[in-house]
Amino acid sequence: MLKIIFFAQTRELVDCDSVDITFEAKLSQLENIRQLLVTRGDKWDLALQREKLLVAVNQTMSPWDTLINDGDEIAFFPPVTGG
Amino acid sequence: MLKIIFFAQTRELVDCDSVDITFEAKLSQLENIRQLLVTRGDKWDLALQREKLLVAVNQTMSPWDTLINDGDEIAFFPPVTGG
Amino acid sequence: MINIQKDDFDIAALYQQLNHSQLNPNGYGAIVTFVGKVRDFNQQQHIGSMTLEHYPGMTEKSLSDIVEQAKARWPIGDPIIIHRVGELAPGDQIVYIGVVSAHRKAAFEACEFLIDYLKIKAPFWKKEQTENGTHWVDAKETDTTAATRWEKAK
Amino acid sequence: MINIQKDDFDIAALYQQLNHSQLNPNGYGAIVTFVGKVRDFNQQQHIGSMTLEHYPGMTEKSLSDIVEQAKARWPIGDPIIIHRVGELAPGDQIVYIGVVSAHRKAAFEACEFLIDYLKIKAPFWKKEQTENGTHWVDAKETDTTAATRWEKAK
Repeated sequence: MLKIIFFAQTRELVDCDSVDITFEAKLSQLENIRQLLVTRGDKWDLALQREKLLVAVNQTMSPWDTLINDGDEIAFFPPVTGG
Repeated sequence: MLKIIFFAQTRELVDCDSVDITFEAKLSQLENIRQLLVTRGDKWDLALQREKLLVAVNQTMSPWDTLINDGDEIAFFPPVTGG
Repeated sequence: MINIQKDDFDIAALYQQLNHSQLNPNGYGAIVTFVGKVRDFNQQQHIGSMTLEHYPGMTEKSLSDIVEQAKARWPIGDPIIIHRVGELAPGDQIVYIGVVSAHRKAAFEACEFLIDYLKIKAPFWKKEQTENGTHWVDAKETDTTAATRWEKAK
Repeated sequence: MINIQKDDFDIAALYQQLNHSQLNPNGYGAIVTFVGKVRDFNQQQHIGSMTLEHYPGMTEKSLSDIVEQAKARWPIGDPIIIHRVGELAPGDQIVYIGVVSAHRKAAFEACEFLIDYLKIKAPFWKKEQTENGTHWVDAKETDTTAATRWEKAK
């Protein structure tokens, strides 16, 4: 199982806090997961455009070529604006 | 009249807080004043060596070529160490 | 110490803690603190209030990581980072960063490093309520520039 | 505000004053403060106590001048500088510098500029009482270097 979480604009656009998806070998790359989520609808497609989208794997910001394993927690969110 | 003040090591070496000296035309350069004070004795000579000695004219740190006028307040002291 | 909290913080209590929690309190002659507050204007718009969202767990992890980087780079004691979340009003305190060191240059640099990296690495997001409606705050190019400067300076 | 005083200072009260004495308090999102304290060791010697002497009148004048330079160079509010004189013990606070600005970079730079210039321009002198006797503290080359950096950065 992969736990997918969304924050800020991204969360509001997909209107969803998190989804669990079953891990499969074909999801071993972040980009595959993004493409799977994008098929959920126009809002998902819009929210998950790679431009201005950040991703954290297991709570660490990660590049798009990061390999994914079963059990990982993956979060999508816009550039951060704290401080 | 010129008011001459000493601080920190300089004050301790000459063992004097301040002296008033009569202004004369030949004292119109800082260096002349220093040389006049140096003649007061060995301690004064030691304390007023230009190396590591700073001088303020009317409460502003000033270079040695500053011109002096009657009524000025002149202070001699070592490099500052506050903060 | 790293704390993410809804409540306001007391800079006097944090200063005491920063000074006294160190192994050798009197070895630290320089204390630099940064406080960030909600301004009443941002990009020409009047701010009514602001909501701060974060990613619990990752927030603490990313800040711990930044603190470790700072401690590896400068001879500093244990810093304190407090960041508020939830609803805030103009004038409210948002973030506190306190750093102690034997020398001021290290304290200044480490404190600025911590806030610069927090700004681009820690998962917080601001949403502003203005007279023209509600919107998420855009990330600033200048924040990326500020953090990148530390990479060059290594 | 510039104050030279024998008494200790209360950083919480100064922080309140720094925030509320500005014409537009909520326009300042960044507050940077520096506190310098007496360390218990200096150049391998244990410090028992320290006496701070100054040049009354010139001290205030030189600090006002430094403040004017900082305000001309950075968009900051009115800073606060407090410096103690007289006898101090290890752990005692010596100096406080508080700076507010709309943006953090200006607040950090102006605060560091103020302490760097205070260190080489303001007429204070420290005398340390150590286990090896009493001596005047030597001026540090690094303080001159720190201040010179701001001239280059102009």
